[in-house]
Amino acid sequence: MINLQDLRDTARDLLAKGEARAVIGFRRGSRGMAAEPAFITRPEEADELVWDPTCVHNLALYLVEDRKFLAHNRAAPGLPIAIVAKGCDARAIVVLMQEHYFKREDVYIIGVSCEGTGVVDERKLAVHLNGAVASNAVFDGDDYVFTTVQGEKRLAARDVMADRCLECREPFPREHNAVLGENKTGRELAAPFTALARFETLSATERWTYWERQFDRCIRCFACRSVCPMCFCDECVVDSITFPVTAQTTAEEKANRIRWIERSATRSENITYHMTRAMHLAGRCVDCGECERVCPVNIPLRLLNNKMEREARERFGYEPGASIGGASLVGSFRDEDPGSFIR
Amino acid sequence: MPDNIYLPELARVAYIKEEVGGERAIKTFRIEPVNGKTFEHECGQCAMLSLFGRGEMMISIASSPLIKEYKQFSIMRVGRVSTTFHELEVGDIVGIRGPYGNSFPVDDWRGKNLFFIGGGCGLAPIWPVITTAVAQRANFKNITVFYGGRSPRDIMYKTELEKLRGDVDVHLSVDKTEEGWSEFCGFVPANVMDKSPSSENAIAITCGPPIMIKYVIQNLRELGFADDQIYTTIENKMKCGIGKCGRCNVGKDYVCVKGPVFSWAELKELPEEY
Amino acid sequence: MSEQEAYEPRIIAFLCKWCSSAGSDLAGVSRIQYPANATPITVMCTGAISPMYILSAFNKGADGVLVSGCHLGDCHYMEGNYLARRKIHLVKELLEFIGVEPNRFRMSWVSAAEGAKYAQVIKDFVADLKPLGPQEKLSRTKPEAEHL
Amino acid sequence: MTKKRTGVFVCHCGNNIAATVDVARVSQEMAGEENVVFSKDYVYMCSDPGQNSVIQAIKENRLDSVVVSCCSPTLHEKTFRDNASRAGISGFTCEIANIREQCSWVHKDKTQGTEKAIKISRSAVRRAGRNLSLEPIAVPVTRKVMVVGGGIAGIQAALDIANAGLEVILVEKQATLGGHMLQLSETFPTMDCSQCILSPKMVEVSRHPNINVMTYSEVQEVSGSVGNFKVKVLKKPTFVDPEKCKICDDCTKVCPVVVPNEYELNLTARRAIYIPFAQAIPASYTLDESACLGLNPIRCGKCKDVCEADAINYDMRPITLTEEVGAIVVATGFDLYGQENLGEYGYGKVEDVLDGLQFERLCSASGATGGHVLRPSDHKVPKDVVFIQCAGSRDPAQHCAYCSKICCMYTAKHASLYKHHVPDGRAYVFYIDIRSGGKGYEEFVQRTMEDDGAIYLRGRVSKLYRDKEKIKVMGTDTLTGQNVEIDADMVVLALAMQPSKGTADIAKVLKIGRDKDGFLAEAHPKLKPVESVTAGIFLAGTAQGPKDIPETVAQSGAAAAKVIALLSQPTLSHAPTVARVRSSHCTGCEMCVTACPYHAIRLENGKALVNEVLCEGCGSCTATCLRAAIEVKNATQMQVFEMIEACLA
Amino acid sequence: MEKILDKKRIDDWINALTGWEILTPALEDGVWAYRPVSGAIRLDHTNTAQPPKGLAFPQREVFFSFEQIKGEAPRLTQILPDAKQRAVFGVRPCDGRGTVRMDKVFSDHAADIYYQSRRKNIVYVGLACNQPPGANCFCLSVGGSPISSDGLDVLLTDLEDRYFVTAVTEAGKALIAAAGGLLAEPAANDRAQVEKVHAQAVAHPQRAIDKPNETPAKLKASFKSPLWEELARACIGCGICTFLCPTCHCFDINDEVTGSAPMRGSRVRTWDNCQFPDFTMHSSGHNPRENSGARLRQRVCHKFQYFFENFGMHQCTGCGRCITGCPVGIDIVSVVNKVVEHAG
Repeated sequence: MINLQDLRDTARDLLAKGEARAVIGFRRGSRGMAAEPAFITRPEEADELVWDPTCVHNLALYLVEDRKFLAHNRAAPGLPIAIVAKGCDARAIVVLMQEHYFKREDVYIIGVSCEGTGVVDERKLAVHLNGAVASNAVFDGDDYVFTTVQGEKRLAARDVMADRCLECREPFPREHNAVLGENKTGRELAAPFTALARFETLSATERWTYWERQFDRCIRCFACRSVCPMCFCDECVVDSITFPVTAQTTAEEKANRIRWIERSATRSENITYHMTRAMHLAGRCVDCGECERVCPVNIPLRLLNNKMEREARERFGYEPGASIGGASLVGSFRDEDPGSFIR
Repeated sequence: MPDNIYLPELARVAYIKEEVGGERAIKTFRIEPVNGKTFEHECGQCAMLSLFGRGEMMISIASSPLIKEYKQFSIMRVGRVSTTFHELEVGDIVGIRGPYGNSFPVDDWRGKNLFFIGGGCGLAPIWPVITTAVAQRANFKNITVFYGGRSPRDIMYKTELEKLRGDVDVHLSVDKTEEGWSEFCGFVPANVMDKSPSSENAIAITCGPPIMIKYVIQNLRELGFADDQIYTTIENKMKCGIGKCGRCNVGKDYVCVKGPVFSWAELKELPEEY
Repeated sequence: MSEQEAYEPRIIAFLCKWCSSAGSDLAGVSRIQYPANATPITVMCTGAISPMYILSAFNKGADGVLVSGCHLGDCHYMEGNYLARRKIHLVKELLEFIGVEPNRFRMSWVSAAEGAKYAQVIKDFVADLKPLGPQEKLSRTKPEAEHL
Repeated sequence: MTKKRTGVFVCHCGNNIAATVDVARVSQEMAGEENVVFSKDYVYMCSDPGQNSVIQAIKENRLDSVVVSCCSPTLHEKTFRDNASRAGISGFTCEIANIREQCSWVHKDKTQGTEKAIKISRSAVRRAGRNLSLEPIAVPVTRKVMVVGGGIAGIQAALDIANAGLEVILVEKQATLGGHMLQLSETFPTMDCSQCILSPKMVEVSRHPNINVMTYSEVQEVSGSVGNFKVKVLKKPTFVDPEKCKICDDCTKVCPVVVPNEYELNLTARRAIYIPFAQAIPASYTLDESACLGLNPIRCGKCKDVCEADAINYDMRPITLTEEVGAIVVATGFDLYGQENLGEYGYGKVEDVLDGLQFERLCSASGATGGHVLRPSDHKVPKDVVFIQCAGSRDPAQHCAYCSKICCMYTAKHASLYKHHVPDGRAYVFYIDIRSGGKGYEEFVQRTMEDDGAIYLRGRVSKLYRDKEKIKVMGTDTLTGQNVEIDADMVVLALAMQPSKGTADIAKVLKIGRDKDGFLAEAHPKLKPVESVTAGIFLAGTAQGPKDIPETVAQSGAAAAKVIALLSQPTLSHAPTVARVRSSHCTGCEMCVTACPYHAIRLENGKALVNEVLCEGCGSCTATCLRAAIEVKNATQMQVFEMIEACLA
Repeated sequence: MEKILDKKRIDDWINALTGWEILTPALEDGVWAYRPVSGAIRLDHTNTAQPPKGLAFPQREVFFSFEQIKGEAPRLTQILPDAKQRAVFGVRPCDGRGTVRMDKVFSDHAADIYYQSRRKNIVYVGLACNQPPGANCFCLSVGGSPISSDGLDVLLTDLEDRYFVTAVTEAGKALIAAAGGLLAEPAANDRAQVEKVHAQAVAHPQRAIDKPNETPAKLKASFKSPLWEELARACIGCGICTFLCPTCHCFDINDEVTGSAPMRGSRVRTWDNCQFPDFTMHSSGHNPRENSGARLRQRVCHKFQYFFENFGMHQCTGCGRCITGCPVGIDIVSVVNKVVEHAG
């Protein structure tokens, strides 16, 4: 059980002692029970920080934003930036460092272990609360306790937990400067890739009918891309090609942008977009599941990424976010890589 | 307004002239309607030019409304469409729709002294006003053109400017002088101060890089020009041209509808989002 | 002639310059006949084939895509085909995962000496594609269902 | 910036293309392409008038890029690129559309053929439309050569190159130059003494002002590329200073350690401190660290004590030298198919079953027996000797599929040598068939049979076992169909030749390919027999494939000639179609760095940087980069994108 | 015109509407969306994930197709959407009011024929919200109400076992007429119950914008407020808030090339979003709305100030989708309140 005070104290000390220029964490939002990202720079703000089942966001994204901001203003990082990171968030940070997006010393990772639970899936919760609105949520052992107008409601975490957490391979942030909570890696929840395995029992035709329906819903709000810490490219294959990447981009470069994918939310373009994303995330996705969480039309994007992740693990012995050093999945190979599919 | 506001007319490139070379080259294009007739426009208005398969871009019409047989555009090579435009050859067919936006209230300026202050490719948007004013020379008192570029090589409409002399006082300037440059050396606002025109019964029309406009306006006000004596045009990214796509939205206005021409009196009321 | 025979699948064949393209040259020199459905695009090495190429080919309406390169160990650039094998594996898995027929995407090793094999690869591919009919899953050329 | 002006030239190739492709239609379709300002078809584009018409068209129509729809680029890409250059535009703006090998020759239906030819040509036109006018990159060269392997192949190559005035570093793994040839007694078909013809060359090498001999040394690491290789060489310590050593042989007398002598194929023993041969180059002793009691005066130190020249120095340590060379010749030679591989014929198990090289040593005057053929077990003169050919060769089922080429000849040599030594002895030769192609070879075999009376039995040996004094050899004479059973005193196996142990390693270090049998792969089996796939690295001798001495010498000469030709130019030109970084897109993730097989990319202040000389333009980086931030010039993603579009237009 | 419809008969009404495409809310993969009716219709949705905006203003609209053969003039073919008659059931009052705002933009000046040819064939059958509002509903703060018929053609009010049907427009009347005798005349107690239900609906507590009337002025005064950047600190620049909005109408126009020999394709409109960083970026690279603060300000001010100045109404109907959908909890209600409060 994580003691919130410890979290706040850690943050306060970092700022007070001038060991970090800011702390990225969670605070109470204005929208029902949900927490929201917090960016605090003054020690006294530390008490705003919270840690509860609604701390769903992968804050690693804001380390990327911070980098871009610094680059844009040609500023040096100076003091490290501190971040509250769950197991998956920490893995994401490792991948970013593996890709040299920032240096280890530029980040102070305040790890928080998800212990017996993960975070809540609001869609699942809505079903359990049928109609009622929760104004607050707290961890309690393996349960969540919600406050609604009808009073307290205790639910077994695993019943309303996000799938990504049920299937979590490592709820403990291996990479950290400070860590709160116990290491409950290997806790008895759903096995990794359970949903994937279930899905793969379907026939090719069934799979297609399923994905067809999913992709047809996509409205191309690009939230999946915007929320993903790995989607840090300045130029994306699906961006409007009239948009100059940087002020330095030459007319030539602008004129020669490749239009791989149209912006139209048509099936072919939607599929190509999501496939491209899955490919670009292969060996990089740490299954924080944010893309799936934010999707306004509930497309099960994790399945695609999980598929790639499992291939990487099982066929290539590659584990994203495992180590800061080391080659990328597609930039390396092993002699024993599978090749039976080749004629 | 045509019933399909998005459907362009076809127009033929009749004439191409390279005004300025280099990385940010400027070329002037004359295009004439394929089917003989096209829309009429007023000084300062814009048109949406398109290359099918590449896209559209909003460009201010650089020719005088008095000229009906063609429309002239001076285009700097900065983006995707403009780069492709620079590859065109005489006879190629493009698309055009418009006219868009408001115009300079030229008629209200009868009997006044007109000062045109342009920099870089900023001469193009005010060029129709200059040529129209010259065509109706009698309607106006003194007409003065201040224009400057980085170097002599960056001066556009060279021959046209020379032709103006006599009807009009032309004061050219370059930021960096070169062998054989006889006129003013320095930034455009400085040139204006150097000649310090009187604000008496005058209208100043300026267009150019934002930074230039900023100082020109500053100087003009020093010279006693009132906010409603100063006019300029602004540009924002545009896609539709009719105040729907939302790109050029500044405050409650859409530059493609309420603009691009603003008096300083109007402009300073707008949020600085251009 | 039946519908199936009438339908001619359009194949994009990405061939590496040193082995498979040379192999297809040998097929030519040996006058080995094979169907004309596959248009070759020669690249320096299979290692240079970005997954985008494959997705894009399908997106532009290809009914089948072939990637062919040197046998392992024969790569002119030593490792290119090893890198390719890994990438292509992922693309293939992904395509099949969303329900694209496995037979639409294929990878083969064809050396400069295997003209006959190249011809066979194309023959088989065309034969396997015909029953599948046109590829409409990723193709943008297909008429659109309206988006609600 | 203006539109590209591309010209398209469609070749009929007589009827080769025109028969199945409507060439006129192809040319007319191409004329409809955005960038195409000129398009024609002609009966033989590669003919003189054809080529001239290309040059003329380029000049007359101010073309800036050219597409020729014709045969495979392997045949005429260079031709037409040269035409382009002659017409004053970059040759790299020229693209070949292969509509013969990949189209007209493999299809019958003219409609389909034409359609495909149009697609192929169109995609070439699109590609050409985005080609940059590139010029080759000039690379300065180091006029110095490294020859790896000090056998006859290496020696010959080193001499030829050195005589042309280039500096040579000759690296040999063993303690002496000479390789296997130094172990032979006589050489077929002329029967002149091997050492007598080899040692003068060895001496010449050692004395040559342009040759630096590094024995007891191994190549460890190679970086750089053609014209400018950096090679790390490890020099193992011999603990004897060749300058001081007087080869007085005192040290061996006192050395207490006795080990088998590998130079004598373990037929005899040597001491821990030894000299491989009397004629060894460098003429100096070597102290075998692995055998020595411990390089330590307290443990032993006898040799050091007796050495009057004070040549022995226990403190010698391995040293690594880095040499810069412009080209490398690999002549790492062969080994015999080892007993570990060959189960049959009691090789290595049954006494007095020898391999070819051991028999050479038995016949050699400098050998263990002083040139008397005595069988190892009891030093008796063998009266019945059985020679077995193709031991390990031509046996795809169990051993090497290939023919080792020289066994027929050296077995004949062995048989006749034996008969000269033991006139009353009987020599039996089991063979599959005799391959004696070569000057005077067939006659030599005939002499062995007729004059020397060696008994040739066509067939394989089925069984062979020790029977007290004798070795029972059972087989069938497939000519007579009779079973043969011989009580032999000695058996000599003509073992297969295989690449020397080090070959695999050196191939890895040099990044050059090997064929299925492990021999070094030539760049082209016919047209580039002495070049490796990696520019600047050449092959000589048996490391490339089984061959006899004259062939080896010839090939060494050829490799030398190639090297001399290469390094005679002041600068080398490197293809300009190399990777380029769009640094505005590069995030420095380093994926391309790890993917590059040539280590041509490194990070510099957070962005990828390409070493254009090392880059071979394979494009692995392009496919690995998530941001298309690195691309190969004239093979960009945009070009492929448009080619795909063209094929499906 | 007012009628009463037995709940069990609503399917009969729909079946009676021959020649119409009927869209009703359906729960598909956990999302409420308007789908062509199949089987018994459900109207128990709080609201659909997306407003019915897309029916008149789809994410993708093809303007015209073009083909250009080298040396010839391009051939343009205008492509108008096929004008099929559509009736959309279960539209919530907030979304009804959304269509009013869309109409203003696309029909007031320089009419957009693509929007219009779709719009004129759509009939909105609304459903009053007389169950407790969603967690982020705030229609009352923006001049709407859970029972508003503004922008709807028909308004249904759920009276447990039956619907109270109010025809708002002529099109609405026609739709009811099409049902023939299916709908009965309401009795006095029906009317009484409707008024009671409506009263309750309006009384349900909602989230609220504190000073709706002062908002435009206060926002105008707060243009340079540092608050914007602070409030937008977590914004990830995705399109959820605007794509799910019943009134957001920004779009992009692009040429989609489908063939290259000869070059052919079509010019299409797709939704765009003022929260995308590149939305306002000039080709020169200059971006008038450089940071997320400026972009959030644009969205909020456009809805609560600019649109108000132009049309005298907020461009927000309080459906709360942007709040529910925002991945990082940016909450337009609290944003407006904070800024207004801060403006003093």
